Amino acid sequence: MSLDDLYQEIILDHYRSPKNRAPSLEGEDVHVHHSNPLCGDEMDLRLRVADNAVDGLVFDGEGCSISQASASAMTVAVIGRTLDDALDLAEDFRRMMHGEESKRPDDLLDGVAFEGVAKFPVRVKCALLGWMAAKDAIETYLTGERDHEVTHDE
Amino acid sequence: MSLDDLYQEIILDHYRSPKNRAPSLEGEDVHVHHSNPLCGDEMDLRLRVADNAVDGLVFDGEGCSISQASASAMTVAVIGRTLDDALDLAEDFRRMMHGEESKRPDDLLDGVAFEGVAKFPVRVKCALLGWMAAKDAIETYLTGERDHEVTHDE
Amino acid sequence: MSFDVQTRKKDFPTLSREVHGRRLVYLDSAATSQTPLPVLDAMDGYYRTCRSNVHRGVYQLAEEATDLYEGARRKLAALVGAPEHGVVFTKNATEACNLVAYSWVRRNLGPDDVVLTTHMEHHANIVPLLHAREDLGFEIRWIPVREDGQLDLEEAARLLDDGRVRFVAVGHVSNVLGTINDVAGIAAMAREANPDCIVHVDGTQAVPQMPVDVPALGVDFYALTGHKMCGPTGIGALVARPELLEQMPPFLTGGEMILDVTTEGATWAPIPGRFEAGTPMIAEAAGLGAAVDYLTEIGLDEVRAHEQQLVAAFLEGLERIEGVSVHGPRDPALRGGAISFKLDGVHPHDIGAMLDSYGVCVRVGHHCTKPLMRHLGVNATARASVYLYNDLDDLPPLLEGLEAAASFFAR
Amino acid sequence: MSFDVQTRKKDFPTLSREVHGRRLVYLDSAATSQTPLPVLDAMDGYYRTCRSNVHRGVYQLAEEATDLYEGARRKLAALVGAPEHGVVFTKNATEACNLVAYSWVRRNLGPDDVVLTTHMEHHANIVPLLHAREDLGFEIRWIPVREDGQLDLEEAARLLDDGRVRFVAVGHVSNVLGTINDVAGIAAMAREANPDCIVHVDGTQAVPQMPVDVPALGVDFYALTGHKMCGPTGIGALVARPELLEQMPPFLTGGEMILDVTTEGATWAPIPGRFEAGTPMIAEAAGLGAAVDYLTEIGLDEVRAHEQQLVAAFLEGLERIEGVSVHGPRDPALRGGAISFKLDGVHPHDIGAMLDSYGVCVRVGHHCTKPLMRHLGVNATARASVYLYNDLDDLPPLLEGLEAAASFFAR
Ligand SMILES: Cc1ncc(COP(=O)(O)O)c(C=O)c1O
Ligand SMILES: Cc1ncc(COP(=O)(O)O)c(C=O)c1O
Repeated sequence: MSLDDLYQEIILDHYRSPKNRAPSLEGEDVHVHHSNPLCGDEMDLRLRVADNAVDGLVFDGEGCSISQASASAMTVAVIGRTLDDALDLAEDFRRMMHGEESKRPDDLLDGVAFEGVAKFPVRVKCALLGWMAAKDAIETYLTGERDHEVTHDE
Repeated sequence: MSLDDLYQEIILDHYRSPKNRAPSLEGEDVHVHHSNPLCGDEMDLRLRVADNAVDGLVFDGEGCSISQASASAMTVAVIGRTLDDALDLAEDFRRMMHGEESKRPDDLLDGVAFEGVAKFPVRVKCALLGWMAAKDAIETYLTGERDHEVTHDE
Repeated sequence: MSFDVQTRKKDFPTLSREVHGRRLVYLDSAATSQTPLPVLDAMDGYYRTCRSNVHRGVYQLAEEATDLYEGARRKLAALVGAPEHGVVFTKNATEACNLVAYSWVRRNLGPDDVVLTTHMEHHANIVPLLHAREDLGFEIRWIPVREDGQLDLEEAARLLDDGRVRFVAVGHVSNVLGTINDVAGIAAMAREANPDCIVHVDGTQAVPQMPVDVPALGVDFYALTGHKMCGPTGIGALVARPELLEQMPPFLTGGEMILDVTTEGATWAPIPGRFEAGTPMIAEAAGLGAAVDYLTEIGLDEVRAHEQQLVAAFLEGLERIEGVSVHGPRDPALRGGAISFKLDGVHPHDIGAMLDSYGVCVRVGHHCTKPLMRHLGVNATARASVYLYNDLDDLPPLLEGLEAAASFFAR
Repeated sequence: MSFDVQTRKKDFPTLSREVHGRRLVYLDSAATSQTPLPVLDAMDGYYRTCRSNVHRGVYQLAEEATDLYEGARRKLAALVGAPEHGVVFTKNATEACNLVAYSWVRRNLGPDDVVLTTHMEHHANIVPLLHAREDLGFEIRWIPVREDGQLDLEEAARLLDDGRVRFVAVGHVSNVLGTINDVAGIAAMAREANPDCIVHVDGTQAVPQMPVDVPALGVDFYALTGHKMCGPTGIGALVARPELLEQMPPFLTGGEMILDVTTEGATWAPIPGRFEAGTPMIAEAAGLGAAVDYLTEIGLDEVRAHEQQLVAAFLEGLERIEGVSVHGPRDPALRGGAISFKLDGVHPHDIGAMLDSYGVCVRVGHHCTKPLMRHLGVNATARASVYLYNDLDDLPPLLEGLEAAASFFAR
């Protein structure tokens, strides 16, 4: 396992120029706050829903290159998808982080670049932070809540 | 360390034909009950005092050859001594069991045969059971009590 | 013999030594087993090639150490048929029993509740309950032991009858009598009397010597220890139903088991990490993982078959000696490898010392089962226990030593 | 350098390995130290020559094992100037802190009492208190950390002023800032404010790297861990004033720590056995004893002097790198071997990964000190920590890796 497996160029691009990184979202329906107990990293994710689909999604927070880049790539992959489809994609990414092959590599877009992270167990949680926050935001929306705070291990 | 260091002939004699082993003592002043947590052995010791000296002393109970023989040899060495002197002798025996040289080998009588037991740490408690019960009986007498029960490690 | 003991014996270095000029005959595996070379190598491998701390390191070494540690959890879980996150590493079986006492018993029971246990338990399985009772005041009921060394299950049924028993603590295999208890049956009885009853099994003596499938037993908690199953000292485990574990507050607290800590309070990590505070027993886990491999390779059914043959021979041999009587079941099928006995007129201490002079290691004392000793009407017993590296050659020195003790100490 | 590090280095096998094609540079001794060969040999010696259980065996093997175990207690006691029966073996420092929390704090404090601790504690020293507070409701006061990484003792005096503080928990050396706290001074202040105040020190980071005399510090409890002081994993200790220990009920209960057990209850063994339930960490104690010998042979004042030289060089080197700033005291005389730092614009995780590719092991994260992280205004830090086997050759790879991280991750 070399450093290049971890820090692919696409990842560094997302890290250096994140997409959809913002402290607020107009017309926000749900806000979730997630943190990674391992490194203390924190992430705010805001979701706006229209027609049962992800209409707007922004993230903000502090974290390592992997967590920031992964959240950025996630927003690009998820915006525009129906809520169910987005949940399915998040699950696909989670499985990929546990060493399984992605079933939807084309839909993950730049997310596939994170496949190599699975070889670095301590960094898996970094890559998952944004995706798990998105999953939580959608589930929170579906239960009718507006806010959710989670410190999690997955 | 061989078995002969432990089981000297004098010890076996006391074990096979114990002195002052009895379930009761006429005119008993104090009764103490001691037990050894290691092996569960129990000992009853009864003391009669006259003129501030050990006038009568009997033991009873269950235990290994070392504890029975040591209690027997102890009674022979202690009966007739003043209380203070008996306490001093018990302390001498205790030191011997911790590897120091006895200062009163002549007064310990057959008790000196137990010197080798010091080399068998788990058996030291067996050899001490009777002596520590005697010490306790005397101290109990001096505080004016009549009965004392002790489970002890020494 | 069912597998090649002579070859296996070579894996256990201490067995090739002499004491008092005699070949060492180790008959004290119920106290602690010998440790085979692959286990020592696994620990050495950790220290020599990837010595580092687990869990939080982003560097290569720490990942290797973490793999060893979590790999051991996976292996142990597989051995007892349990899910990985239902395996909590502890320092020994005693800590596992205390974890149950602190995180479940003390958090769930009150003065109106009843706990059921038995007269043949090891102190590890009952003292935490006696200690908790001092603070909580619940009632403890005791399943008696019959003449034949078996639990009196009819009496157990009566003790369960009023439906008030909320916690059962029972040993799987007795370290004194050798009795194998029907813990699945007892668990079923307890649940029938009270569906909410929680069952804790002390499996310390079972896991080393027979196949155990914890979920199949239908119990909630199952404690075990590494040093009796060819593993190192310093590690044990509590196997638990994950759903139950998830509801429990932690017991030992500190690093590695929190989600967050502020001056206001702490929140707890998911299981099993929640119950593993501080730097864990890393080398020991690596060793225990190798021990599980070692046992699995031989096969625990083979170990069990081997022991049954030995036990049959030992029981026969012992009973041929005048004055010897054996405690516990006579039928090897009903028992494990520990055989307690008495020798008329000779104190166990003296038996032990004489046997030592013959190179034979047996345990003498109350074996941390004082209530059972009272029940048997003795202060102590002598106990010979066999394991996978013993064979029939180990019997004659035992018998010889006992004959010598009988004639030497006879009054 | 004050002693021959090159020779010493050969005693630590992991140090001679390579990672990612680079020489391994181990800078994570504050997490866990490397283990020298004499320690591995001591454990191996136990397993290979006298593998047996301690305390209750009447046979030769068990006596040898007991001597190893109790010999280790004697050595450790001598190292910290404490009486033998004031040394309780635990599985790690975390268990030692929990022992204090369960057997003293939870038995003595109530809702009107006050506990004093600091913002720089390791979770091991505060989470057991936060957990106990949930049940008991006492107040916790926090000594703040000044800008220069030192405890604010003026504020401490104010916090003690009303005489209500009954328990103080303070670390001897910070695992993040490196700060050496004046625990003797704090203990004296606390006792002046309230003569009944009990002082518990977390000495985990102190014992490995400087001479410590616990009675001279005037504290009641002192926790330490084996794996950070050249010892094995799986063992630690609580050093305690025997008179205090004697008054305390046990915490973990089970075998080996009782005087008697009946169905009515149990009575407790004398100290220190009362606090050591179950089969202890026998091999680990043998290893820890050898570690104490190893440290004593070098001399802890030599270790300290060596570290101070290294720390001075490391601080200088780090501060030459643009964007790096070091947390904690600048003066090597005021600190131990742990150096936390940040690198502007680069997350500690990324620093750690980059350094790993240079063969350099550092720890990144919150180091089990979340309240301190909040105080420092960071989520995590990177931490390099030196020990007796490090030398000046270990600095250039660190600096090189940091330069690389700075240019690679700069946004
Ligand atoms: C200051 C401090 N206290 C306590 C601990 C806990 O030690 P252990 O993990 O060995 O229980 C550590 C190390 O992790 C530490 O650095
Ligand atoms: C039946 C039983 N339970 C529990 C224990 C305690 O195990 P440990 O000493 O490893 O905690 C033992 C062994 O001593 C045992 O035989």
